[in-house]
Amino acid sequence: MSDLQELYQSIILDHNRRPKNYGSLDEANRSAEGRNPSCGDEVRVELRVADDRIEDVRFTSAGCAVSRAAASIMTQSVKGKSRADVDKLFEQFHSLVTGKVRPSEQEARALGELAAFAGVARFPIRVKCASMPWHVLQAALRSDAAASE
Amino acid sequence: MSDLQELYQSIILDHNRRPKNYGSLDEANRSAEGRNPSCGDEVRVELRVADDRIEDVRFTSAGCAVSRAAASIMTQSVKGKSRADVDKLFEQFHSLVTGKVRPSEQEARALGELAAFAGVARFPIRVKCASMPWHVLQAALRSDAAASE
Amino acid sequence: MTRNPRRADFPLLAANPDLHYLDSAATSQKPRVVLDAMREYYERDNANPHRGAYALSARATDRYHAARGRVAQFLGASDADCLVFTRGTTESLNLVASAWGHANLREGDEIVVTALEHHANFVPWQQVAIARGARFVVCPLTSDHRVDLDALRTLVNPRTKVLAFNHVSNALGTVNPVDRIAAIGRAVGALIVCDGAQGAPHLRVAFDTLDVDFYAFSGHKMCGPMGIGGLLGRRAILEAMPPYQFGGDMIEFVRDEESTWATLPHKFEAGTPNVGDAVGLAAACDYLDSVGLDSVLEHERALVRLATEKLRAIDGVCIYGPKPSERSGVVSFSVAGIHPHDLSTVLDQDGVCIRAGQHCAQPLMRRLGVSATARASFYLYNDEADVDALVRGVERAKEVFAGSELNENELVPCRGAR
Amino acid sequence: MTRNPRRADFPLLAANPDLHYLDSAATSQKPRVVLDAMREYYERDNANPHRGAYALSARATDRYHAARGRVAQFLGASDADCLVFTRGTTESLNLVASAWGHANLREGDEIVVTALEHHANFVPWQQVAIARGARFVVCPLTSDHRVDLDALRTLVNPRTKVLAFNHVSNALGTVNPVDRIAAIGRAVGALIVCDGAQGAPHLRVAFDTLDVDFYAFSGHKMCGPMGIGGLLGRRAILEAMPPYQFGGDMIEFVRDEESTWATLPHKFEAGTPNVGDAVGLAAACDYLDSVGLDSVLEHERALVRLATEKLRAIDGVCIYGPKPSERSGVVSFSVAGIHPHDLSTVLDQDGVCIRAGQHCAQPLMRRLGVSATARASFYLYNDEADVDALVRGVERAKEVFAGSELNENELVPCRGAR
Ligand SMILES: Cc1ncc(COP(=O)(O)O)c(C=O)c1O
Ligand SMILES: Cc1ncc(COP(=O)(O)O)c(C=O)c1O
Repeated sequence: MSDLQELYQSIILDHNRRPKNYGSLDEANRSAEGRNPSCGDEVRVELRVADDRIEDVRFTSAGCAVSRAAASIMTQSVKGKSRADVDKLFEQFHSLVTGKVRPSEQEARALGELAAFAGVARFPIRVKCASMPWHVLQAALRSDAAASE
Repeated sequence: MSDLQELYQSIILDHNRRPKNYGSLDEANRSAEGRNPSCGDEVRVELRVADDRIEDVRFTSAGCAVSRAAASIMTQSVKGKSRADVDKLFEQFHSLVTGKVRPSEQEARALGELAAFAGVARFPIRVKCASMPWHVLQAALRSDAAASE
Repeated sequence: MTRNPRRADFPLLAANPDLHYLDSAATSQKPRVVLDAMREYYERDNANPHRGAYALSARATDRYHAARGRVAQFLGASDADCLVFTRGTTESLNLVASAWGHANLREGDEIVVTALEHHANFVPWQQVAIARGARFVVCPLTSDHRVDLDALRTLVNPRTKVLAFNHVSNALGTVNPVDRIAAIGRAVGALIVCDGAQGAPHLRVAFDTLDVDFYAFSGHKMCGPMGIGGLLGRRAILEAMPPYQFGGDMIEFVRDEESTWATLPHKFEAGTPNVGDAVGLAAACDYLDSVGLDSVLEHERALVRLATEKLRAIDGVCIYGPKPSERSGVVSFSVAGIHPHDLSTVLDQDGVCIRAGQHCAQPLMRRLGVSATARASFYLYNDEADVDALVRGVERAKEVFAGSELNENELVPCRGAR
Repeated sequence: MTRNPRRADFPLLAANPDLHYLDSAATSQKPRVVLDAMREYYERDNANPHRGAYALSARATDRYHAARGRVAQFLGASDADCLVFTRGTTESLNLVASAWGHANLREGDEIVVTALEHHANFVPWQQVAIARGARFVVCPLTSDHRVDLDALRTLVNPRTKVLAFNHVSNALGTVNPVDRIAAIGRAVGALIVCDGAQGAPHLRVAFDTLDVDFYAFSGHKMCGPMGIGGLLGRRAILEAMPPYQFGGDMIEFVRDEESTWATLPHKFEAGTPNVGDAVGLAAACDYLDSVGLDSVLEHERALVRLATEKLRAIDGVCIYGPKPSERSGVVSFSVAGIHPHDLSTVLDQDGVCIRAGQHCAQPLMRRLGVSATARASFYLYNDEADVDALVRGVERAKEVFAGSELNENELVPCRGAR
């Protein structure tokens, strides 16, 4: 597989085409937005959190395939997770996309569809596209519940 | 003679030491000041002009030997002269100090002590020291009589 | 295919025969002669100009002075003292907006810019308008993305104190009719400010006869080094303006209570001047003149025409801006279903460097209804091989994204005239 | 006499073995490694950083980012985002005076500077004081030309909003006790602004632990190229400040009516960054670190001590400023009966480059009671041969002017402590 095919795997292209959990969440009690002014990308994440668990999550975005697919797969991976779980998962994901660690087969299995982003490591400039939704999610989790209601 | 001795001829050093027409002129009806902010030089020229003739002229200065001697010798050379005479004399002087023309013996004689500044031509950065008093004189001649009284 | 022989003049291009550099509107590559000139300055004549009475400093002063004369001449300005060296277009425009604007703008005044502007000729005016209580007005575009002159005529009125617009749009390549736009502002006595960042590198500028008050440009976009650019202004206006920055070289007298200013151009050049880069910019002018700006533009336009034709033939490609004959070396486009950012990544795999994004022109992007476009920009060292690589790359991107039919959120409304 | 082997690192000095360059306080010469680094950047990695999604642009971005990190580290700043690249000290100080000053100064506020300041740290404050209706206060000096701390204590009061002073005086070489001066301003909550133009090239700066809010410096005085310098600031203050210039790279969103700003350091860097010169400055930091700033200072001080001794032994020579151990590499002096300008011409005949004039410090010159001084400034490439040539030149000047006994108007009152 060429670097390019590795980056634009069908899984990523599919999520770009038909993102999961796309749109806004009616009963959200947390939200945040992220922007990359230089390329014009924007992501918005809305959450419903209860007992430190993500009960539901949705996102909207205007941006490249990598960031949209990353957001889509992220929303699937974090439902039911706590803030600590999310931080840990993002750490693994970040190591993966920056190419710091090659995950073992078992680890890759645990990452599920997130593992599809291993190809990003060959494209350092695109790392921020893949990470941006996660930063926005973390910001939303840390946002003041009252303020974003 | 070295370039340096040519520049700092005794005639120039003498005028620097004991400038002629130094001080202010009681019945001046024209005056102007010039400054070179980068090296701190200042020249002030005061004139009494009648019937387009310089009846009397004095100067004060804070500056280098070249500018002070140039001012001193200039004041000697321009007494009794008209604005047109001054412009013509300065043109000759300027050609001399910029090295544009080497004056003939006869021309040099006509320049009198001003001819001592021929050595400046080897020191392009000092040209403005020698010319500055002349620019101030010209400005004074063109200054509004009423305004400077 | 044989490559453009001018690539040999540019060390970076010569060393990378497979590189297709199509981002010259962002910054140009530098010819060897420019790098040599800078190095030679530092190795032979380096000193602080203006300030020293020794020969080395006089040489540095002469080099700086000669550079100013050369650049002024290149831009058709006979009064070289009216060329102020700055870091670039952005600083030049901020200088005008700040120094002229704060001294001259009052509540109720109006500032008109166009929807084609780069942020550098938009935000400084927007901000000085806010600070001075002036009205900030954005002139709309025609459907083929040119300044709408009819609209401009209705927007400009006796309260209009500034009319600011670019010579050439960096986002679309649109070449603006400077004289016709300026005439509309002149009729009401407005200050005419032209952003020449994309003009100076491509079009012969004759400042003496151009009917603008200020013309701003960047060295790095015209084969010169980064860190230098300029502002050409009319003497009477520059002389009446307060200074922009304060410090060495720009003062006459500094008293404890007040200060007076040096004459032009020094009044606007506070601090140690950037002689090294000024010398480089002068060498860039020599280089561009040796090629001839007319043949530069002709060369670019031929490539733009070719690229426009070939890209238009691809399904889903939308090209923005007016027809090639009204553009300089820019082709701004989008491909349905592929975000420009992804397109750029695919092209980069084949050494094709294009720009994907908002091109520092968010107001324009909003009006185009897109969040980003892809932009290929051509200069004197490009060639048909670059066009072909671009076109091949777009086709390859379509293959990579094949099956990825348009989704609603990606739908880019193509409103380009071409 | 064998010359300083470091001359070989500097092409201009290596090519001119008879040159005695004693004007490094105005601008330093550039080591080959700095020129190589810039050239290599332009030949290998040149592109517009931040804006492109292709690999070449990413390399340019990385180079720029790495340069920022390197320079911040050199100055002991762990938060590299708090280093704003500017054209130099003058621009850095104007940035603070303008952006912070206009946002924070009110009528009745006071700004205190010292009588030792360069115009770049004097006029911007004087002018913002005039614009904002604040009081501008100049702190006097002791008889040996140090900042008078007792006087400063009486001048600084709760209305004092800014205390601005230099780390090292360019005119006299006086090294100021930054922490003691800063403490006086801190006690009343004033903004502490340090002009480090003559500090950064000679003294180890540890910004993280230095008790100042802003530290400004110029690359060209520390072996770097012209056209680049910086401003170090405290994050909270930089974040609270409005921007200085507006344009590309410094914005977040540009709406028609208003804009929002990018995060640090971009907020203060409008326009295409000067990557080439930033890379050169980073290489200069490498070079200075390879020599070691401590040994640079030690070397200079030895030469300053030697020059001071030898010059003092000459009849009619007056040296300004405190004793050599309280100075960095500067010897500012006058020779009775010889104007500094004439002295400089005589010295230049023997290849000795000194500065004659007001050193952009008219307020200081007035207080010294002179219209100009001669200044020899030493750096890491100077040596005893330079000192000897200087001393010989002064003696020669005395011969040239022999018989030219002091005349009243030339009389320079020697009030130097040394
Ligand atoms: C103490 C001091 N401050 C400020 C400056 C201004 O630096 P620049 O001209 O590089 O902006 C200088 C040098 O000229 C200086 O010596
Ligand atoms: C039309 C236009 N104006 C202004 C600028 C700003 O130029 P610089 O970044 O060199 O200051 C640019 C380039 O980025 C431009 O294309």
